[in-house]
Amino acid sequence: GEEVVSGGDLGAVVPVAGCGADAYIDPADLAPTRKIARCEANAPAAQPLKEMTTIRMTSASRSSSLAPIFVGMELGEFEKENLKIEFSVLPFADAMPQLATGRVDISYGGTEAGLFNAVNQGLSIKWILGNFVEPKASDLSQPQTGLWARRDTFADPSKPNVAELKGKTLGSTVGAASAIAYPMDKALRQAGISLQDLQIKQLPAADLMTALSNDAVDTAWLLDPYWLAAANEPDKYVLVGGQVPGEPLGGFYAGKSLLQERPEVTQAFVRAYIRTVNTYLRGDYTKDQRVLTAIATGAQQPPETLTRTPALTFDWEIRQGTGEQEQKVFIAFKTVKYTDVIPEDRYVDRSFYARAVGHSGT
Amino acid sequence: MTARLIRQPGAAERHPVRTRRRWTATKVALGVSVPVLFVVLWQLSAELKWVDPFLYPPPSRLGHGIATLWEEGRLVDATLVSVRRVILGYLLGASAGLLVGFLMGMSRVLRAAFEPFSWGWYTVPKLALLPIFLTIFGFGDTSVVVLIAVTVYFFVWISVMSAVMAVPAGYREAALMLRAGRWDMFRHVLLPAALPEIFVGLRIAAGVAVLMLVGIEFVISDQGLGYLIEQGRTLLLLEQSYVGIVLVAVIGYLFALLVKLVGRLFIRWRADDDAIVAS
Amino acid sequence: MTARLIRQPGAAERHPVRTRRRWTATKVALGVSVPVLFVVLWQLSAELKWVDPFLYPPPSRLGHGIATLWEEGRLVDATLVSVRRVILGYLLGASAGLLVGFLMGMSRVLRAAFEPFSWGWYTVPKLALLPIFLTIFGFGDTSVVVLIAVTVYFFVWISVMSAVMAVPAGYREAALMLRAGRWDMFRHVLLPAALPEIFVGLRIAAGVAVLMLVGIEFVISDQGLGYLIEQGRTLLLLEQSYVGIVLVAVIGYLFALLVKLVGRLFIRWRADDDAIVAS
Amino acid sequence: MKHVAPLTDVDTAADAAPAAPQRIAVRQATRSFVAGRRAKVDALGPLDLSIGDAEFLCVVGPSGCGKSTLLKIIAGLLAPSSGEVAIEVSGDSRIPIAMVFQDYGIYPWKTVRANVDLGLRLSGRPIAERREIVNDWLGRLGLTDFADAYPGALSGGMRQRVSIARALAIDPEVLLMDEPFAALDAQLREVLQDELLAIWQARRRTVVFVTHSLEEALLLGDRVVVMSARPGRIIADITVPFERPRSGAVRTDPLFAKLRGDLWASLHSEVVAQFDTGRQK
Amino acid sequence: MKHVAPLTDVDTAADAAPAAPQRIAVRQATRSFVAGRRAKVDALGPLDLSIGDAEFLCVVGPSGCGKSTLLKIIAGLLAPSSGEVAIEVSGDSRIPIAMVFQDYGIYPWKTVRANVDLGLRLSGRPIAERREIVNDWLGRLGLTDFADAYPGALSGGMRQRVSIARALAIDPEVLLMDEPFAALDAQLREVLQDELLAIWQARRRTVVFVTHSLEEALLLGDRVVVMSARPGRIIADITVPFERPRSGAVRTDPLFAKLRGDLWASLHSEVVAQFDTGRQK
Ligand SMILES: Nc1ncnc2c1ncn2[C@@H]1O[C@H](COP(=O)(O)OP(=O)(O)OP(=O)(O)O)[C@@H](O)[C@H]1O
Ligand SMILES: Nc1ncnc2c1ncn2[C@@H]1O[C@H](COP(=O)(O)OP(=O)(O)OP(=O)(O)O)[C@@H](O)[C@H]1O
Ligand SMILES: [Mg+2]
Ligand SMILES: [Mg+2]
Repeated sequence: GEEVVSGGDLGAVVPVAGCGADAYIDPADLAPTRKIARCEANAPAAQPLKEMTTIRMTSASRSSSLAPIFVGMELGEFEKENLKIEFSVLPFADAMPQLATGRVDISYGGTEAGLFNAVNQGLSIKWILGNFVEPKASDLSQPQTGLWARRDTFADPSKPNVAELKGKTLGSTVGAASAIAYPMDKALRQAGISLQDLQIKQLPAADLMTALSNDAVDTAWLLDPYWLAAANEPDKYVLVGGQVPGEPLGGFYAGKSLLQERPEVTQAFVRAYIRTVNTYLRGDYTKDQRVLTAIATGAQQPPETLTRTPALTFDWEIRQGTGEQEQKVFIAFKTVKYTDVIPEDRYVDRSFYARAVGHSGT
Repeated sequence: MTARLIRQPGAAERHPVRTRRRWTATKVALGVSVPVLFVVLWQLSAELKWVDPFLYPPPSRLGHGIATLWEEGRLVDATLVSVRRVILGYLLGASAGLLVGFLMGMSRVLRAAFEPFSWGWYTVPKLALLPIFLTIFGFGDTSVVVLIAVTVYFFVWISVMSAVMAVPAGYREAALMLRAGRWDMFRHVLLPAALPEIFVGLRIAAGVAVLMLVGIEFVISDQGLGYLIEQGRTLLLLEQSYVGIVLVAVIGYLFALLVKLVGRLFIRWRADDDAIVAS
Repeated sequence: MTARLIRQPGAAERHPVRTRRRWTATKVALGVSVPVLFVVLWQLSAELKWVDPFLYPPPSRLGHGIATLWEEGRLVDATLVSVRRVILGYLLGASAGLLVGFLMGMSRVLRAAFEPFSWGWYTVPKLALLPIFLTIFGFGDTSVVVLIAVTVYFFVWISVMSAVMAVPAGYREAALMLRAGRWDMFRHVLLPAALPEIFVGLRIAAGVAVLMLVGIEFVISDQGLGYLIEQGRTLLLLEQSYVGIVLVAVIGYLFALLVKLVGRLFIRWRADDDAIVAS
Repeated sequence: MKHVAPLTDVDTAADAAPAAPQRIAVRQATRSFVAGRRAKVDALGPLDLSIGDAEFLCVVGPSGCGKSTLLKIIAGLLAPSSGEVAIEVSGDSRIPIAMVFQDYGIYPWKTVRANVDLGLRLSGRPIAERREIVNDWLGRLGLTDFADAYPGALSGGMRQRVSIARALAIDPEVLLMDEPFAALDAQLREVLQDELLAIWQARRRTVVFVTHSLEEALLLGDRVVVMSARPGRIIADITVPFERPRSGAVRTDPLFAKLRGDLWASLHSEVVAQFDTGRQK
Repeated sequence: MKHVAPLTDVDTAADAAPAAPQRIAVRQATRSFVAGRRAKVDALGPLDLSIGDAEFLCVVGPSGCGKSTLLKIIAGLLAPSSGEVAIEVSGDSRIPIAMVFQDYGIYPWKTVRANVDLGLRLSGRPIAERREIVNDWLGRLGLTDFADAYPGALSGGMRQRVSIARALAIDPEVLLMDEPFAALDAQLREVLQDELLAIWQARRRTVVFVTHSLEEALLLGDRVVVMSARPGRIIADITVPFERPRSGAVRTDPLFAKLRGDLWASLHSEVVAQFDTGRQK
């Protein structure tokens, strides 16, 4: 793909020690079995900024999927770059205007309809880092975040036919405007129906499980850790669709200030992020007490809540087409106010993570 | 003697009808011009780029937002849903608040028993109890209506109880001499005496009902004006949000006005809008 | 003649001190026993499995929740943060509401101009304006405090304005004869006359401040009791949620009580808790 | 029918009824008030008073001596601090005791007509009868033109007349009147005094009438009691010898002047005493 | 200093000042009220009245005839519907006109002392002087014991005394008194009448004194005006011939009885007329 470096001149891309061929995967490779980009531990090496620099970062919550940030902060990976993260909680929708005006540097969020509406209206926001993937997403026999349904919704509860969900009600936190619209739609399309064949009911994440058990909805996208309750009663609930294997659906978005005014700071942030993933967040990182404590501190949660759900597979890369697929669902649902898919280069910038691992990005 | 004070008929005495008519006209003109001025300033500040017209859509773009929503048919739907919820919830909550408020205002034993408990419940964030309501009343409109009712209830309860307690003892004594029973006391003394203050409480509660409605629709609903606002916000369709906010404000204003007019029907003995110091 | 009415000293007249002491004791006992009864019923319903003890943690588990939060040091932190925000916001909003309420209560021109506009703003969902506040006041505590202040402002404004308008003309006339200026009129007549009703409004607003705080902390904060509640909900740490709710209720109660006691200091001329009909 | 008056008990009678046709018996009644952190104020008594059936008793006494307090105790609105008051009532009438309050006690939210009607309405009289009675009383008190006005639009004297009309319309067994004519002009006062006398002479009710006017007391009363300065006790008890039916003409009777002089003398020292205390401080 | 009275204009004088030392000139003043949907009520006038400097004018008239309305117009609390009232004031005193209201007009949230002190306080007198004046007046009106009580704990007469004390403490150029002694017992009334006479004779102020008692009017006034029934006009204007300083002894003067009879006669027809209207309806 063609990459556009929106930032200032960061000089030529140079190879990075510890980051080999596995450090950059072709964005077009969508195979569920593809590798996840990784370098060796402690790579790429720090290149501290000249002076201590503060990055103002927001996220809608202190989610445990921000583990690289929390661990990096606790264990000094950002410090090594002379970076200080000033973290505040702010819903992504509220953060986007702030990103565009430069009051916020980086926000953590998803590829939501709001993002595309913002880009469509000319706000300068770019997706610069992915968050995580769910490698076992294609295996629905493993309980996980995904589309769960009550078995009695189906004619044969033991062999649920997803096509029977047509006309039923689906519970979700943000309806057809969130990043999970795409995986939901994909799961349904595999059965020959689509998200539009269902009635979407919007409920808080915490109340979806209750709604499912009360027959208020027939199927629901259950997030961490709510699916655990459904998984406890396999004869009542069944998982009918998972995330899209291998495609992160969100991550970090940078705004005007970091893209145009201070690209070197963005670069340092991305470097520290990638190094943290490589060093501390491989495999089942929850076994590492130091890491677990760091995440618990950052997420302000008791450690035991973190070990309830499996460790995440962090993936800083951004697949090609994820945004397009999302937009198609949003266009179908009219949650974006345009009809032609916006090209990727207007909202994705892979140059920072590519440069961090010494890859030219092409 | 160096000064002479002259008492002469003012305009109000010389031309009472004309003065009253003029004042009404002035009142309407002032009442309209302030919002209009605000809108003009808002538009101007967008035109002159004092503020970011994307983040703060100017009024001129609200028309467009309304048109879009109207064409999609969502405007009328959302408004109807919201208005129905708010009115049902308000009626339910206000009735309960009036009843309990009067009972507690009239009995110090009830007050001693339930006042601390009720004040505690007053500040329980009702939205946090949503799951309980959803479990009990289902995921439909009922939960929304009940939650609005519960919120309204507390505001009305406090106003009514305080108003009843503030009724001067002299009024009650006169009725006691006429051997008024509790019902008569309520009907002829406490209710009318407390009514002016109660209607202030009812007007406050009307606003609270609308605010609560929006809060609930932010969280659980896929209908109503609160949903329009929230959806506009998450989708960064700020025009839609602003249309919703303006509509909610208008509905809230009309609702409070309605309560005020109903109050005026009931409280005919009291002049309503006196200048306290002529100005 | 078939009946004889006897007027005798009641207990209150025969043993005034003892009766008063007894009534205070009864009052406290009743006021405490109702919440205690509620807690017992709640515990019982959990023990007897009437309700799901996971979804509705029984009071016995609240202790555990408190202990956990205490050990983590988050309880005190969250409480302090919330209390500071709510008090600052309340003081700011209440002061503004008092000021504007008096100005508008005293001038019918101001009222004509700004009443419709203000009532419209009253029902604007303040949380929906959050982005604007964040832009102006930053992401810190300031935005939270200002948003609470704005909400409180409206409630106080309405109460004060209504209370001032309800001051009987006779009181104002007497002061006019003494050539009271506007300030004297305010200081010696309107303020003290309206104070009882104003304090009802201030108590209502105290609760509103707490509710608004929680609402804001639900949405944007990563601190405070609202955050504890919300986090408990999203992480299915329901004990934590309930601890938060109970704490908020207690703080709200204490806050309203504080306002009441302050009111009593200022309004010494009026008997405070009379039984209206002995019961 | 058994009606429980507020703050009081009802005994069915004949247990210890006195031989004399006594209507109201006040025995060693006292009343004190504690207001805030101020010292206790002894407002009344100890006071003994026996009021006969169908007696017209006038009460005079210095301002603040406890006259209103006494009336409120008899009315059952205030309990005595010690002592006892017993009132015999027939038990037939819905409202045995009516009171005209010193501060009128009428309701600003009711029209003049509704205010006068209230007692009748509460005692469940048929509407046609009520209408007639109310119109009659409004006419007698010169309020017909203002029947549909709210009290806010009335003059002080008109308000007091509403209060009088409400009490008289009930036609109670015992009528307690606390300076009912104070706000009325001399002419109207005479008209109403005559009216009251006429009513009372037609069907004898028990009336306790507090007044500041010694002439009024002598003109109206069967008996005049004089109360001392606060705490009010009875320092004089004069039976008025003029024959019924009386008219304003008794004023010219030399006995009238003498009695007035007696009352005046017994009161004067009280007032002077009170003021000397005040002035010395 | 130039003080703007509410609802009024201030002219600096000498433009059209009359030759006679006239203090208050009421010219063709009328006042009507419209309350709700009721018909217009003509409360007063047209009324012409000229009150001299240092004159003690008593006003009598049937209840509801517009006496309080007239006083409020003079006070500047109510504008006339037509006509004009002019009052000459020296412009030296902070509060040139004081008024005793018929319904007392004292503040329940202020102690007796603070109520009496209010006028002095607003006129910015030094605190020591105020304290002395207030104590003096509290003593004269027998309120010393209740100086720190709130009005809620006072009897009707005591409240009226507070109101009187507040007005007198100001020592105004013009004193408007609306039935100031109505709630006081006969003795206290005399004491205060003497007090008022003494004050007035010591330094002559203009007093407009509304009363229901013809005796009081004749005893106190330089002049007594009689008002007709509503709408109140002046139907009699009597100059009282008794010499100053007067005392209660003038009551026994045969002229006193004659004047009282004259006043009575002029009033009586008014009252009767009023009542006949009421009754016929
Ligand atoms: N609620 C109260 N609290 C405290 N003191 C009171 C209260 N009511 C009356 N008093 C006191 O009791 C005394 C008697 O009052 P009461 O009203 O009976 O006098 P009164 O004889 O009716 O006087 P007046 O002729 O002025 O009406 C007064 O000194 C008054 O201060
Ligand atoms: N605010 C008002 N609204 C309507 N009518 C009023 C108002 N105030 C007074 N009136 C009417 O004006 C007339 C005169 O009232 P005013 O109070 O002057 O009488 P007054 O001579 O003082 O009588 P009183 O001796 O009973 O006090 C009355 O008939 C009354 O009904
Ligand atoms: Mg009295
Ligand atoms: Mg009057």
